[in-house]
Amino acid sequence: MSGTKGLSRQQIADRLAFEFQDGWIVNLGVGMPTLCSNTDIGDTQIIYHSENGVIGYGPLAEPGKEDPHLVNAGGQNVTLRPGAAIVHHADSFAIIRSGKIDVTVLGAYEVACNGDFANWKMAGAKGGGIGGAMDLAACAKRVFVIMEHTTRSGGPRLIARCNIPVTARGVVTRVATNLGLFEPLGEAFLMHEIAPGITVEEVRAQTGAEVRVPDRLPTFRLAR
Amino acid sequence: MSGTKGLSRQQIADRLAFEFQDGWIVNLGVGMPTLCSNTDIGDTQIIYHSENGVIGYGPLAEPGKEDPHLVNAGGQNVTLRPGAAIVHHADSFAIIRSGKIDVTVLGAYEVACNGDFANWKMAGAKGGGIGGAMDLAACAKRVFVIMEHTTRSGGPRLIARCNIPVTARGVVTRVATNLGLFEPLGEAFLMHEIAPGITVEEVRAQTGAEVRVPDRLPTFRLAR
Amino acid sequence: MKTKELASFADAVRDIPDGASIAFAGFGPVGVPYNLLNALAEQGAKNLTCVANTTGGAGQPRMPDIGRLVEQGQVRKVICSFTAATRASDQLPFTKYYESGEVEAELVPQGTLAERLRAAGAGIPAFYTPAAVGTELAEGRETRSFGGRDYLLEHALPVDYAFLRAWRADAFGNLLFRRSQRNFNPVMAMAARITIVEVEEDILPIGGIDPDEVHTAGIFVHRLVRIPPAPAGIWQPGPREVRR
Amino acid sequence: MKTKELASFADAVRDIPDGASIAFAGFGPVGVPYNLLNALAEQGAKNLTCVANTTGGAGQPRMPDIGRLVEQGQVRKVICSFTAATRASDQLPFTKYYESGEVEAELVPQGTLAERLRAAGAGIPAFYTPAAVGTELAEGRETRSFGGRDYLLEHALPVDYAFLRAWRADAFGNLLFRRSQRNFNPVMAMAARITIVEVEEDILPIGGIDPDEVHTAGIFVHRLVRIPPAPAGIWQPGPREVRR
Repeated sequence: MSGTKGLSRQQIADRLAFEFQDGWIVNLGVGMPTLCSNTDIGDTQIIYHSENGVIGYGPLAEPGKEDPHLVNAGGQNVTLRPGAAIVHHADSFAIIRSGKIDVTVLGAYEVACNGDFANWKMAGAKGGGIGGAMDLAACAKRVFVIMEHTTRSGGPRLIARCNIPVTARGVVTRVATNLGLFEPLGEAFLMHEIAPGITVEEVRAQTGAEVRVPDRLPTFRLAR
Repeated sequence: MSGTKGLSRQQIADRLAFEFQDGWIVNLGVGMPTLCSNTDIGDTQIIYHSENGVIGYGPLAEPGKEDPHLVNAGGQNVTLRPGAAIVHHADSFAIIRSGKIDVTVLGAYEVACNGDFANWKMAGAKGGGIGGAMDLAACAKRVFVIMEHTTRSGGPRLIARCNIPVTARGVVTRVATNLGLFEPLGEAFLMHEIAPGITVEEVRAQTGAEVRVPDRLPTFRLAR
Repeated sequence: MKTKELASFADAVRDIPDGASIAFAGFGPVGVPYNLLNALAEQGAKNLTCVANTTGGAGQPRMPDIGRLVEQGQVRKVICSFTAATRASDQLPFTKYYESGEVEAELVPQGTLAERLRAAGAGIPAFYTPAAVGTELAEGRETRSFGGRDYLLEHALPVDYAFLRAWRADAFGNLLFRRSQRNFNPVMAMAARITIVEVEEDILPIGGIDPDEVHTAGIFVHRLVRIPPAPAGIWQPGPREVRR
Repeated sequence: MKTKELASFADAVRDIPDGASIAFAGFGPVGVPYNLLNALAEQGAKNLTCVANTTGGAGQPRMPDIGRLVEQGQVRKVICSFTAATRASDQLPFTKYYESGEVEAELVPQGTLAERLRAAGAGIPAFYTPAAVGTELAEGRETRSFGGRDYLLEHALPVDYAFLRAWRADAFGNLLFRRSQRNFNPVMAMAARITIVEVEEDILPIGGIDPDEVHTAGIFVHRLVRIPPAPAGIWQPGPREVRR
């Protein structure tokens, strides 16, 4: 995000991580979502779950200290926290499907104001990459999305209805972008917070759905 | 069986155990079937599976050497053979349902010549004891039944159609009783072997379905 | 992480309300949470739905089990693979209450019972199984053919509480079971909203169990109580106590 | 018991016929049976159906994976949770064969893939799952409501062979996996008629693994091959080899 107005990728991730509550089981998708585990959330204890059966992983391994038998969902060599446990893939998704994940943070190509989102298949593509996203999106207690507000060509990613095949319908409750923090309301997005130096008009111009703004619009929270 | 003509309980069990082939996974029901694991079958290696998740158990523990954490399906303190493994109940029945049990030997109240059998509920009872019998009967590659040929009052247990609620339909391939070794053929039982000192007429008199007899009827096999 | 260890069995079961559904682990005497059962009998919650392999034993001396809860009038319904003894000559405490209609029962094949619990813990609302097809248990229920064979539709069996007995635990609730003690314990922990465990050995510090060796992960476990030595603690009946 | 250890990967895959279905374990580079994949590429069986999390990597140097089997014309169909790379900029070897129609693909959510394999190994012909409801993957398929929520019917996915990679094994085939190496290995072993395992450490005598610690029981395992040191053996790519 360097060179653009608004927020850094880490700041966007931080904002969602500030929502994590003590004792939550959190599943982070590949890419920007993994930045959430870098956020300083003080004494709040989070149990990070990875779809490949790792319960309770910690920070990335230091260079030279990687265990090649241990990766997270993104293939990164992570560490284990005390109390960690390993399960096989079917048991890992048993945890996901039975609703034990308090929040999953996922990347997306598009989010619609009705809570639908799309992150597995590009327009016109024959193949796709679902991974664990459909299971997570359908079953986690909360689905947060982290993404750039617009495409590389400047088109909106927050829109009225998804144009490409969806991952799940009506599940997204928070979207953090470089322009602000949003909640899909059904027929519009509610903007909860706005990035520093950004105007509501700029947000609306870059959003493909109605953006509602509360009477008092706080600035995007950058620290706990 | 002392005092009656025919075979001892151990001899009946032995006859079915002689059918076990090297490498088979065998599940023995509670009661008379457990006697099959006493049979001398030489070098034949059997993997005994117990529904409570024990794979590869061995003989009963010697008195004073029991491990109170280890029982077979009948609640007896058994031992483990080298190579044993423990799984939980759902995985234990995954093994059963997926057809990995080569043979289950079960007791029964009634067996019909169409291969149906009944072993979980008495006539007129409100409750019953199914345990793992329905899963085993429906899914094992072979179902052998071991039982006394008649009820205590002398009524037949090998009959044309079951009178009491069945455990599974059309699954029994061998029945060993104190009078002989039988195969349900559909409309009749085929007698493969007859107990020493018993006549075909005696068998027919105590059987509630047609009993077919081959031209040459061997005596019940008592050793490998 | 905070420890999940509580000081007493009474503390562990205090909040269980009338009408709760509870799964009790154990097969034979092994892995049965006798101490938690005893605490529940003392606590007195009523109108319970009890899920277990059996309704308890016929032997003497009587152990605390579902039969005892039934005798105390705490039970509305049982879901079990045995609602009668395996020997016709044994009379279970449960039987007369069932026959009189004071307690309901749902009789389930043992593998189906284990799989329904596992399904609840795996977010699977229903599945098909070959067990019980063609029997009295299938009457009036949905069967369906796959690949030319008939199967019965079965539903997930979620419960409010699971009572477990483990060999070892760390303070986060990671559990180890010993030998056939494992039985229903892991799937009941998966199926329950709240899992309460009686533990045979001293509870280890968090991380005291290698992550590769954990049988039930601590995220499934909510309360732990260490079983005190007898006579305060109830140990399983057996030929002798083998503990290490 | 006879040992299941074989002398070479070639011996372990020699009988695999054209048209076989094979499940390949692994998630990322961890737990992928690279040596067995390599032997299969050399063996040359064609018209294969390949089940795995992904079709392989886009990186260089190329590891033996499904992408390589596809390039060699050995594959008819893949069943995977990725049929395209996670980054739009990566081009998988598989992609052009899929887009041209030379190879078929069935795209399955990862949890559904794991559960379909587990179902095959559990004698469950079909089950319901909430994943993919309302998506393109559910179009034209059976959905059903339980408790007011919609679920999709999914079928078991049995395979002829499973290729696994384990950390330790005893000669009967009891397996231990290390850390996230476990991934799909246990459920693929359950789903297969014949399970073949490459093993990272010397194969232990029968009984060399405590029965309580076994991850995959030997009854699911048919052939074992010890991975020789590099360069004869293929070790997983990683920052460095940590072995003990």
